[in-house]
Amino acid sequence: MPDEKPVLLRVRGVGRRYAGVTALAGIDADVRGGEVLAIVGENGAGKSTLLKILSGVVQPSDGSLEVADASGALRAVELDGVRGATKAGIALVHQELNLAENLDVAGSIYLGREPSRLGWMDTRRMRREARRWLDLVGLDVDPSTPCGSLPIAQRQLVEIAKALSTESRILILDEPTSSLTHREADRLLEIMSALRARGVAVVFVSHHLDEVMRIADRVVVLRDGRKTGELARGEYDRAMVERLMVGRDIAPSMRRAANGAAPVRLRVEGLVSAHRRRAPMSFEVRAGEIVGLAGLVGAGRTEALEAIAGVSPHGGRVLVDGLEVTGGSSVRVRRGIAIVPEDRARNGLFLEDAVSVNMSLAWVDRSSRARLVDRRGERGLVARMIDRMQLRPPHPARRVQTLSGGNQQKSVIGRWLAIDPAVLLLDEPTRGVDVGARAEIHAEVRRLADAGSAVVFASSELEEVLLLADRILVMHEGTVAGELAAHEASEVAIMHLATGGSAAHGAKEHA
Amino acid sequence: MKKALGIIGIFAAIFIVACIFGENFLTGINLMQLTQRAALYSILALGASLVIVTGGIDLSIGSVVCLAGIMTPWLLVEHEWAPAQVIPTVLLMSAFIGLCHGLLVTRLRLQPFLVTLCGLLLYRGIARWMTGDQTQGFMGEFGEVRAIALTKFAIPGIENYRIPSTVIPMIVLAVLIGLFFSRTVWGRWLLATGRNESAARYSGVPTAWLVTMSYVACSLLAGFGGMLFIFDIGSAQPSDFGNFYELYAIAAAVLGGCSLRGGEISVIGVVVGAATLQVLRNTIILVGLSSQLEFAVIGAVLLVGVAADELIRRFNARRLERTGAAASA
Amino acid sequence: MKKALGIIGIFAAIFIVACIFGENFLTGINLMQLTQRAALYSILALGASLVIVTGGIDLSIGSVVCLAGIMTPWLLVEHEWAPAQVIPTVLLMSAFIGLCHGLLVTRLRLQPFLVTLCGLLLYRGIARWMTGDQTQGFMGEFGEVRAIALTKFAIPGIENYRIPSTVIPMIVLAVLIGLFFSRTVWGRWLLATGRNESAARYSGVPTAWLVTMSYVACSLLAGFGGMLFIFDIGSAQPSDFGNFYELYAIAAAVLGGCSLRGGEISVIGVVVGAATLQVLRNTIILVGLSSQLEFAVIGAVLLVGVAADELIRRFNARRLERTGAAASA
Amino acid sequence: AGDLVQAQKDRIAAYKAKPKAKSHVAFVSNGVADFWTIAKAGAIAAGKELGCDVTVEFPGGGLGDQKRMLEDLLIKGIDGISVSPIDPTNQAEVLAMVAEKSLLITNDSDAPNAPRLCYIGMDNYDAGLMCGKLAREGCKGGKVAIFIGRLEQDNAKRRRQGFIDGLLGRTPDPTRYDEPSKVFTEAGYTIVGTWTDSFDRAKAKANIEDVMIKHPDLALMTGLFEYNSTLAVEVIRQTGKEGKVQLAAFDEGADVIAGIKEGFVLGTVVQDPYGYGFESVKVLNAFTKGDMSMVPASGVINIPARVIRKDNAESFWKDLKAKLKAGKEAGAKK
Ligand SMILES: Nc1ncnc2c1ncn2[C@@H]1O[C@H](COP(=O)(O)OP(=O)(O)OP(=O)(O)O)[C@@H](O)[C@H]1O
Ligand SMILES: Nc1ncnc2c1ncn2[C@@H]1O[C@H](COP(=O)(O)OP(=O)(O)OP(=O)(O)O)[C@@H](O)[C@H]1O
Ligand SMILES: [Mg+2]
Ligand SMILES: [Mg+2]
Repeated sequence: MPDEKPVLLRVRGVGRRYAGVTALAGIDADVRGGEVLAIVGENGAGKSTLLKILSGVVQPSDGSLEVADASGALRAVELDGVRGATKAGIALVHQELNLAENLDVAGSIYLGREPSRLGWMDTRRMRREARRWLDLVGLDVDPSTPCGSLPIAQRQLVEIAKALSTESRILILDEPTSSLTHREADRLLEIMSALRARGVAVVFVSHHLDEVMRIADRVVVLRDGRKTGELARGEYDRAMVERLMVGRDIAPSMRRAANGAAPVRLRVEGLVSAHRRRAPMSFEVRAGEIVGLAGLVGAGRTEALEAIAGVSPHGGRVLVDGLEVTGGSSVRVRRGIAIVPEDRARNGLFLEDAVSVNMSLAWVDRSSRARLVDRRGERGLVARMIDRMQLRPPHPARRVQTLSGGNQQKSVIGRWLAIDPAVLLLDEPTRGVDVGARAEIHAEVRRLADAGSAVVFASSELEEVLLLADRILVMHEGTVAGELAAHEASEVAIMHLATGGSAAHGAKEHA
Repeated sequence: MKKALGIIGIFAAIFIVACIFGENFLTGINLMQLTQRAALYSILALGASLVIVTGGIDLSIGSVVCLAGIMTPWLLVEHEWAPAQVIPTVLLMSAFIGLCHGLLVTRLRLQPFLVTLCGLLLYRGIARWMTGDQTQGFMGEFGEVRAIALTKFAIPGIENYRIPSTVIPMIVLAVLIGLFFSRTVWGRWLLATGRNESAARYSGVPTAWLVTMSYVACSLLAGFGGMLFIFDIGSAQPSDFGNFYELYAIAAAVLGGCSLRGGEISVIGVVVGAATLQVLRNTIILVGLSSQLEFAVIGAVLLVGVAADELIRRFNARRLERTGAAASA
Repeated sequence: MKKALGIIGIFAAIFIVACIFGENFLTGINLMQLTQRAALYSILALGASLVIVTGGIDLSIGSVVCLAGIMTPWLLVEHEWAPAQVIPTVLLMSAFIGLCHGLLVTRLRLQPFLVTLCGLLLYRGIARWMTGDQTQGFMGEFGEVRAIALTKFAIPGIENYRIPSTVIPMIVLAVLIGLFFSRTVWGRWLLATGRNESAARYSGVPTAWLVTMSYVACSLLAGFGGMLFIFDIGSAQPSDFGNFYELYAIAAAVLGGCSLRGGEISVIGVVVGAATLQVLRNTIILVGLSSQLEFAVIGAVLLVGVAADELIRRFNARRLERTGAAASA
Repeated sequence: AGDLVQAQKDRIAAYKAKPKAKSHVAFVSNGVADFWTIAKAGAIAAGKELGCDVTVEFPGGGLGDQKRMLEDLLIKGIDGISVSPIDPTNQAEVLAMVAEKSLLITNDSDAPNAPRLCYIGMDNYDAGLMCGKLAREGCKGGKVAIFIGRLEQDNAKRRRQGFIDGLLGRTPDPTRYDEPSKVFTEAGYTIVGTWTDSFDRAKAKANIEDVMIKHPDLALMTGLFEYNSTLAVEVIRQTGKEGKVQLAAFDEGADVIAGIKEGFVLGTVVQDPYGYGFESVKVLNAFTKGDMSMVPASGVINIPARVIRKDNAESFWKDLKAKLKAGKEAGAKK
């Protein structure tokens, strides 16, 4: 019986206000041991804020928290800072990455809790124990590797390993699967069930409702900072949750047929990126076509996109509309190649600047006369883009840093949609974006393609690749392992190619 | 503008103290001389802020002031060049120095602190070597060239106070730089580069080029400032001319609201910051404090000023959060 | 260690040049004096690197050197305190200065550059005011106290060269700081804080406390260094003693592989960096270059050195990449 | 100290038996200035005339730098050093070290308690006195301001005190000391203060401007370092106060001489740096030949200061330019 499960953490009337916004108001919830609690809601609904309050990173403006002590009795606490939360047995994986890149993997996992005697660190033991947690999350890197050299998905796994290694009673995960591929995400869900079986309370946020469906014992739905529903397993279905989240039904996004006779806009010939890739890759994308890059973590999708965009050096040729482009990103952007990077905090956003500055950066160049910014036009554009991207809250003067993760992503995409680039490269375009907004972003990308642009996107979600792409390139070990048309593609076929199977075989098996 | 409020408050406070306690502070000639000094230092501070906005730093400003300042009379008097040759030569040399800094920083990716620290040593060394440590001066001649910095324009109806000519380049520069950042694409790009270099690069901003140009502009202004300084002072010695001016320039920029992390600037703030330092020095003498205490007083006043500014800012933010909540509740 | 390779290469190059072209460079007494100077500057540079590793900067080092150095004879000679009272007082005062810096930086969140720039002005001003701009010296007395910095230990079997006593605190400090960063939890935390403050904070690291302690340690070492300097020199003038030492200290740290963005340190590099600057100055005189050229030569040599280091590094990286590619093909 | 002096004398006696064929002597200043460049010309001219090697060093960074340079010179192996000690009372060790390893004489500012064999120069107190008397002749009373680079140096203190005593017509007494911060009136003159600038010229000029603002009725100024006087002339010209504020100058700045010729500067007291350099090398070279006859019993070789007024300004200036030119050529050759 669910009621028998002990309450480890109780939230009573919790709210949080920032200057001018109420991020969260009047939330009541119980977190029980041996249960997985999912928190869902649109971008900006207040999920991260709630999780941060639960883990002591943010102090609530009102309301209270109660934590169970050793005997199981609930006691009101003020979690001021992470130390307090750790002492209360609570661990958090943040939505945005938070690793000190100069430390090694083991050092990052044990940062703040290094095995030591009188301050003297036992590095050997630390590395040994780190190995255990890395194996658990399925990350096959040496614990002495510096974090700075890991790609983003592996860093995310390091963060998860770090949270697991605290062996807390309450484990809180904010969109842990957003940068993972299927395989790792599955593994994480398995770990979560194992923890549940051991009586740990797991709280997690995800925009993938299928994950929620699979594992959650209870779901708390937030909308505009308020709780709009709490449902136990068996009481809900997907449509119901979506309705509670958005307040309406979401239209499923639709496949579209591309024009196979359109001229080639982007051609890539013999591309080898500078980081010791083995085989060169070549492909072309026609006007109006949306090409998806699929592959496992580390397959080289990010490297390929960054090479095409000119942000990292490469060999081989890149042609737009039949003319070769060379040089750095500034030249290529002027020739119409735009990239939405994978790591938005590091490579995409100007966090301390306003939404308007972030959104109009590319546009001001395109529309300038004699290099002067058209300020009236800029204001109009920003208003239009905020509306088109459904940014919430819709204030152009707000610092991007204070936006929720999904809304940050929308402002990066908006920057490029504002100038209709000839070639749009998207690396994980909907990471952290809610279901509703995802459909809107997909629609915008399709609109762009319909207007004649070539779109290439990389995504670790096969679902998204299958949904959005007209054609799928599967990458393995740095090059294209095979190509699938949208109608002949399936998850099985893609995985087959991604793990090194031959193209012919994959296609046949599918057929 | 908002970023400049803090330093404007500090400036106002010092000004009021100077009016009350300083003998003859509010006389035309004193204000005239103060305007002159503020204008000269502002030019350096504006240059410094251009580099600071990229997240870099230029420690060589004082030495470029020295080299440019020393070269001007050296070429005019010792080498008997014509003024029309000397001024472009000195400015070109300054710009070239900036170009070297910029290329070393952007192409070789050396740390700006290190590059410009070497510059600090190098250019002063060159100036000393070139002149054999001799004081360089105009020997009472070249009045018409020195008029660039020494002319004073009368304002009809106002006696005693006349506007020093150095105010003109200062205002022109301040307005240009202000417009550059608020109105031009390059200004936008430079701010973006300072905030997040990598994101700017991903967005197609030619970051290396822009940063290089900032260093060029900074050194160019330092060279120009050095020329005006020597026109004003009349003679200078290579071993000490311009010493520490980089710190005054950077301090003015930072006081004026530039963050050393880059991406922020307030032109008004920078100019007021430079003026504040000069008024403070003047006040110390007019109030009659011993010149031994000058440093201590400047340090203490600035520290108290910025700390108070920060506390007021916080207090306001907290009030806003509380009232903001009330409004939305 | 790897980060220190560049500066070790530069050091070796200068050393070889000095051996070949410098008159009497390789004599015991010259090496002894060089050891002394290198040890003194290393102590300051180690302090500077502790703050740099947090991503901050301390511009007040030179002024703290001045204040601590001036106070020592002032208290001993003018106020006739006992040495056993003076030394702890001066060190406590230095630590207190660092504490103020640390609190202003971490609690009020003021920019380190600004805080310590005010410090630079303030402490020298205090020293000048306290002493009325009079040179402070030991008047030929206090030999037993000054022995702390002036004793030289003979090495059995080696003539001419004896080890200066200042080497002892320098080595002890270097070893302690080295162990601190490689072996202790706090060192680890400090590194993490320097690179990504919020990541460290989210991991429960007491970042504010650690950063504050870094400033305390830096000023404490500056004060300690200032005391050793005055023991060595015998007297000093408040208006110029310690001038620019912060730049030498920071330059040594940065040359030695510290990044001003924080999170990186190499203790060996810092010590070699400090030694390099001193050997260079010595070489310039022994080679017979005019002292006017000193600055220019130091600036040029360092610039060429770091640029060459960077180019070699890149060349190696590219070769590695190419051979790596070959191996995997 | 006595022992070290005796030891040096013994070494000179030994040179008598075996004179050094080509000696190597050094001249070390107390800072960087035009004054020293002229001295360098003198030293190098003497070296050429006498056939000995001369090294000239200008420490730019104060005491520490001077110490370092002396140390380095001794390591280089030098026969004799003429030094202008920045702070003789506190530099006893380093001077003793020079005396121990080489032959020590002082120039410009003396170190009577150090083991120096002789002093070459003038008395700064006497020079100050001359300047004060010059001022007293040209200005019969009123407010007086003193500008000086810094007061830390012994020569600066003595020069200032000499000026005050001369101006006020006191009986000369070099041990007297008036607090720089004290404002006092005596014999019809009010000394309103002494301002320093640590060699920052922009600051020095600002000082003069500010003081003239503070005291619009200032009657007399003096700039006791070369650039203080030069800048005072500059400020007087710029503010159009020629003749309204009197200036008693020090040293031979070009603008100062021009001002004297024009008539609004009372005059200037000049030293003979060329002589300091020349005599230093000459004496040291003689030592290495075993000859001590040039040193008088008092141990002071006096090279007196001179007062330049309107009548002798022109001839003085011509002579100086010739020496400067020689100095520059010597510098270029080095
Ligand atoms: N520091 C801050 N200052 C001002 N507003 C903030 C701040 N942090 C968050 N907010 C606001 O609080 C609201 C809730 O944000 P939160 O990050 O909790 O959303 P979320 O549900 O996690 O969204 P997402 O799915 O996009 O991650 C948003 O409107 C956001 O703009
Ligand atoms: N700067 C670099 N230096 C060295 N190796 C790199 C660098 N960048 C990427 N790599 C390596 O290249 C491989 C491909 O990385 P990439 O990020 O392109 O993969 P991906 O397919 O985009 O996977 P992900 O799902 O992690 O985004 C990884 O193994 C990574 O370690
Ligand atoms: Mg979130
Ligand atoms: Mg990727």
